[in-house]
Amino acid sequence: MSGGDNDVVLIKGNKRLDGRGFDELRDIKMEVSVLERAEGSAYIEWGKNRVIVGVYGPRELHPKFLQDPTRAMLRCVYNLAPFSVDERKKPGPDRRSVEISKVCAEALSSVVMLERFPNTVIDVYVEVLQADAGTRCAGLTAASLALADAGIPMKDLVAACSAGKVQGQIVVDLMKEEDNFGQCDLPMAIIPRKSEVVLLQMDGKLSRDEFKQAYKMAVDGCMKVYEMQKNTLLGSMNKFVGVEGGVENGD
Amino acid sequence: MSGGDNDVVLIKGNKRLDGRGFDELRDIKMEVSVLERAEGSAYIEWGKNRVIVGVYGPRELHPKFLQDPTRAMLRCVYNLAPFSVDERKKPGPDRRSVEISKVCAEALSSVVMLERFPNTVIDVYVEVLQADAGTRCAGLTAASLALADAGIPMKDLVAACSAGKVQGQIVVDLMKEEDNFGQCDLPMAIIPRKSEVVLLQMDGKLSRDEFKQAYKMAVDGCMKVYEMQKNTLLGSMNKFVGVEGGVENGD
Amino acid sequence: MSGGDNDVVLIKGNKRLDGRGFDELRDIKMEVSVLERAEGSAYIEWGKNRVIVGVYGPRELHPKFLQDPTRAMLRCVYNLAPFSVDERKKPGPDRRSVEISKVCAEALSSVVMLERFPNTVIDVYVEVLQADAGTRCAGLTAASLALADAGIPMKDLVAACSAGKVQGQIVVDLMKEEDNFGQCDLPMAIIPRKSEVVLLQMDGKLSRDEFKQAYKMAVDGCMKVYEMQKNTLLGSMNKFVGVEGGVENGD
Amino acid sequence: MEIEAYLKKDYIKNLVKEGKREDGRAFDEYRKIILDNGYAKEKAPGSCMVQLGKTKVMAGISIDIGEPYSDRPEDGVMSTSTELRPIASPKFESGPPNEESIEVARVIDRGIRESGAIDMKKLFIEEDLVWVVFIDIHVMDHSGNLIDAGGIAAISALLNARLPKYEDGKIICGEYSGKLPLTGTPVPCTMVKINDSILIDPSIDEEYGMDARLTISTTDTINAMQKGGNGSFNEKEVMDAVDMAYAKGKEIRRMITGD
Amino acid sequence: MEIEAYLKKDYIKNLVKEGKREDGRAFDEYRKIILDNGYAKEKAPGSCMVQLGKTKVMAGISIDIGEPYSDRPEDGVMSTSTELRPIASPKFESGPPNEESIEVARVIDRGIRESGAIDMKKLFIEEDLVWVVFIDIHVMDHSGNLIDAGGIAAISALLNARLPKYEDGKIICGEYSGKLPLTGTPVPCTMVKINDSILIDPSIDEEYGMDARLTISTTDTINAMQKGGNGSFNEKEVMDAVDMAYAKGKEIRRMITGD
Amino acid sequence: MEIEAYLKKDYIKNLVKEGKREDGRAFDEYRKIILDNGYAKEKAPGSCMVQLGKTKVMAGISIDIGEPYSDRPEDGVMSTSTELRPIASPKFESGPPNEESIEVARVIDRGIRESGAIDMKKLFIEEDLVWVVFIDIHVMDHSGNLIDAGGIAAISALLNARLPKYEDGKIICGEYSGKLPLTGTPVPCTMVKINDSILIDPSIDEEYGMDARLTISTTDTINAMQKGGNGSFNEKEVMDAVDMAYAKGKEIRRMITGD
Repeated sequence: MSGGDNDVVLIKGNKRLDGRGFDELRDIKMEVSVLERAEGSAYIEWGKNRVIVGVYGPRELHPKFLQDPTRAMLRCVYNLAPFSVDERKKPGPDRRSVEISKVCAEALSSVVMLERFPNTVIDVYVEVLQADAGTRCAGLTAASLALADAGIPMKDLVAACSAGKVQGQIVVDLMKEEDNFGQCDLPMAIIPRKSEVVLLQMDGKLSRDEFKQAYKMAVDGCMKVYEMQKNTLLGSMNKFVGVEGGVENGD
Repeated sequence: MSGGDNDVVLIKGNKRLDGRGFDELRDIKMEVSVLERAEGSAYIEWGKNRVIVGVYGPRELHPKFLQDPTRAMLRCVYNLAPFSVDERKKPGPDRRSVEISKVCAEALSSVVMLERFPNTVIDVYVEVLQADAGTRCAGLTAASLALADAGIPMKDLVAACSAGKVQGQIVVDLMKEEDNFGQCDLPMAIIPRKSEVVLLQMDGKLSRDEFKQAYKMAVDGCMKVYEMQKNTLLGSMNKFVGVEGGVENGD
Repeated sequence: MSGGDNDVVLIKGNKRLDGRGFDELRDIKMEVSVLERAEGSAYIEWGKNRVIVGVYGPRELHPKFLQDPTRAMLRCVYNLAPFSVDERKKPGPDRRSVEISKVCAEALSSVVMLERFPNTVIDVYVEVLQADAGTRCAGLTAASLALADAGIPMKDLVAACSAGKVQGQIVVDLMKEEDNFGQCDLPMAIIPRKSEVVLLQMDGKLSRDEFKQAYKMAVDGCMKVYEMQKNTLLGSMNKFVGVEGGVENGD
Repeated sequence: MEIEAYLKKDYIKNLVKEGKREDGRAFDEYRKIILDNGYAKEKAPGSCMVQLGKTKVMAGISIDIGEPYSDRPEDGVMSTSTELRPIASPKFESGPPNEESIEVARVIDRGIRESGAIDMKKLFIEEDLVWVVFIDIHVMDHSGNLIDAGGIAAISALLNARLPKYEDGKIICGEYSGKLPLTGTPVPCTMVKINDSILIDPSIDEEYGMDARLTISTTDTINAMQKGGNGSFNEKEVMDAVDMAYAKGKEIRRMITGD
Repeated sequence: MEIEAYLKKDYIKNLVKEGKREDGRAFDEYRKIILDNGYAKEKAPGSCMVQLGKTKVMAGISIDIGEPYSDRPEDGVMSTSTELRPIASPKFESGPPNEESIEVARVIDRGIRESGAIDMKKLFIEEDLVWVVFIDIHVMDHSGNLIDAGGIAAISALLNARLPKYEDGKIICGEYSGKLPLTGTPVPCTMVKINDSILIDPSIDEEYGMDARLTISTTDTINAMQKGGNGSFNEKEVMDAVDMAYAKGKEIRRMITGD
Repeated sequence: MEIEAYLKKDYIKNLVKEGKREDGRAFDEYRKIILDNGYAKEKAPGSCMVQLGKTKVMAGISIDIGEPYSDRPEDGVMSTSTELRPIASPKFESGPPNEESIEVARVIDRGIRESGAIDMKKLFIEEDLVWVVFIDIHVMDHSGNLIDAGGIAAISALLNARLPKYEDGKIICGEYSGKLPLTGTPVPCTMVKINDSILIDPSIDEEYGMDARLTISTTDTINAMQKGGNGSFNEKEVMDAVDMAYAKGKEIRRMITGD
């Protein structure tokens, strides 16, 4: 967030740079079972973002002293490929990736039935191959598809979407230019059936009322994403039906 | 040590830069039990040095193959805070810190009754928050207070003080300018009751006789420090009395 | 390899820079049992290369989950000393060293009777103290001497030698200038008695026929090296005789 | 250790059910805050040791000259690091920052950066040369709520920080040319959800017992938020937390600035 | 896991004795190769996702400006890295490159570098300034033969790569001034020896079962070779492998360039 | 391994009680010292392999050009590193320098640096450009007393080191413009205390058995001292050690310089 004190025009008439309305999401495509080795996987194309998620586990956790006898641990590694951004990113985790990995793991832990798999670990690998703002939301959305694809029991999916403020206007699902030159970014993820928030980060400047508006807009975005998630899983039904712990209302 | 071949005036009349005589220590304040979580702790203000020491243990040592069935291991981590010196120090141990940690651990090991706690480790953390020459002496002095505060049995305290050579003159307890532009630094630590040296490092240029003089001056400094240590522990008696292994002549 | 598109003259008449013919090796000296602590050791001087190899093991492998109950693991660490090359090499493994360590370990694993020592590890340390092209061949040659010196049972020695292409000419055993300005380097190592290749790397440009010629030249070089290896072990017989698993036709 | 955490968790959850906290505070009550400004002022241009109950966190400012970021050639640079020193807890180990310390640093950083509290334009020196402000947060005693303790320490240290003297391309060590240009006082406020109650300023035991955590850093606007933990919040809880953060932020700001 | 490897090894060795492969291929038959050029073209100047059977490897090109090597002041710079991402196999872990990923990167690098496929002279910009080409190979799904999959992905990504626009000492992000100057299409071909048979393009199970491995990268000449594994090859096997690598390299090259 | 150390410790302590050493030396007797100057002279500007009994340590000098330290703009730079290579002992592992190797390097460094043995002023080239001298100490065979073996190797390597030729801002590889400017020959002398005896030049077994260690590096003055180990020294022991270090330093210096 630059504080928006600059001359980049992001909104013209009631349209955004790419022609979207304020409450309109970018194009999203989803697919599951895209990898051979991973136990569950999903691919998501969200605007120009391209993200693949793979899931391994539940599997034994090493070293042993990290094991929790009451539940599984869910770990997440969010990784930006070096070529996924304009300027090459050096391989390896930076502080931003470590933080995103942490909040994503916490968000997913809220829906996965971890208590069924004591002493184990579930690993979620989020590989961002092309990044254009909103990668954590795309990754989290794909991650819950990959968990479902792996047959890991969940109470619900996690659906994610951001809102933000651009040239004084609250909008949903910021693209790269809006993220760079806007006034606020508010990535969120919810458990759709309870409508409760499991990921919420924000930076920029928002009044109380603007925040309330952005919050609602992000939740609406999440609900749209949730519908797409369900349709995607429905489309992969042949493979998916009968696996224990699948999304119960996935039909 | 620069070899002293420069024009900085460090001694005028019989006084040093800060008005001290040759055998005079800087002002020293000590306090114990300054932290909540650590099992023993101490704070020392020594001139402009500000150091906090915390002690944990004896506790089980991991990984197990490091355990010594005949005695406890005593580890020390000496750490300069990034903001403790004029030019920001990058976080993490550098070679100087590693060396100081090693010699401090060895000095403390000479008095702690390690053989009473086989297979365990005692951790001593020395946090330098403001540094102005003599931090290892300040840290070591506070460390033996923190060990006593933790109730860890010791044969004696360790008291530390440096001597050195400044403009041809042997002096005690070098401050920063004297350390930077002097001709020799001789940090020492002793077991006061035996008057034996447990830490001794030196760099610079000293003849045999100068060394002998500096050695005595450092021992005298250590003895003064020792008196302050005992008074400090006496002052915290309410808490301290009755703890096994406290400093026996601390009263 | 620079592709050879430059003006450095490497061959004049039928002689190379140092007066060697095309199929002539540099001077080589070998010696075993040069270290006290290592269980087996060897020294090799090959042209300007100076390499010392030490062997430890078979010894228990830690951590335990790496142990193979059917055979020993053979590890190799190839290390260039900082002062061994023209421009100081920063200490620690770089990618080139890691790759060479891997292919050397694989080459040695082909002859050592690893199945006799389940759950253990054999460590081979190759220390290059002066480097002048061909260090992996020198190191591998010395390593099999050091393994023999340690009394570790082997089916045969490993003998190594490179060939390459210099100013259009296939030659054996490239020296530094030929390596820098030549058109191809082909380091190889063989099991002499089977005449099979256990290390083969190549970079540059060679036609099929040139490769065939270089391959034969490298094998011939390896056979000459093998004779020197046997003579060296013969010379250290007093020490060597009777040790289980020595080179059987070392006499 | 983990068994201790489990027992604490149960104990805390039961207490909260009865409407109580282990130290007798109200749910919306902070522990006592003590600031020691200029704690390391002989070396650090700005510093503050903060006690938040038994939690002890120090922030020290270092200031150097350096290059600006290529996309902001006229702005100064700030960088925030947190070290959970092993002295602060039996669970911390020496080593590079882990995910907990990175999160603490990044949330504090965002609160300060996004509020515009440091006037970055005034940190410009000349082409390709700007002031670089390092905020180092040193956790000395961890009894809960490191983000608030660290955030209060950081902004306090910035507020008392001086700008070094700069002459002929060099910093004159130990001499200063004025205050660091500050324009606001962002304050983070952290709440945890335990059962269905929201508690402000969690102690370490309450952190063991929490379902979820929400930090909101405010000036006259919201500048940074961060949800933590495996649980979830509903909309009302989030909006109530925003109101709480504004109210508590105001009180703490007054204490920091002495107004 | 290791037990699985042992069982696979036996199974594969027995199959090969009978002249068979687990997926029914002939010994000299590659799995199906699918190229997705420009997979990440919105950000990366060059990219390709390659499927080699069930193996999935992506190569992305990044291009920056930088200093030349001091011994080649007029040549551009190329640098190849491989990451065996933990998503690709239950055996990979996060962390710095291990010896396997380093070997994959270095063998692919040599094939490209030594063939002169990138015209390094054309990457010169001005004194002390050249184009730096990064080839990042990202292994997404490891079902065997990473060197060939990565090598095909790398050269394909290079072939579709564009050179960024450069003006006044800076790269104009997202604008391009033409293709990266390529002069050839090196193709690696990897074979394994199982018992006394040579199999091309090993699956992951065949890699468990192999005695030794040989990679040969060709254009109109041989440009790089690498033997791997604990076993050995005799002269005839090596020469046959060279012939095979030329033949298969030609077929794959045709597929890549579409000629 | 540790059991071996305990047994050795007992054995050594009992021997010393009887006034004996395992190799029959007098308490104040060094093992045989063999110097091989110029061991790697084809590449390193200075080098020496030292045998101290069965201990084998190599020092190699590398010389580069670089920036001076900002507080000493007219002085050259020296840097000393020690690597306890895993070849040297069954206990050493590959990896970054541990505290033992750091101590060895730093004590040797101080002896050389503080004595002024390298004439740093003569390593000035031009503004912001000085010679940088790297001393790399490579432990090849560890049979005790690495500080003395390494210190002797380091100063010997420096004494035979040549300064590279420098023209037009570049080093001409393999050509030299004279000797490195040396002005003295600091020699470290290490003693250990076992029971109440002081033994010079400890073997590896004597290091297992020692209570404390004292190193004193001398020229015509004392330049560096380092006490090691968990035991303590009284004043008389320290002063006797100083006298011993002067005496032995003189002998060894004569051997090194050949005077």
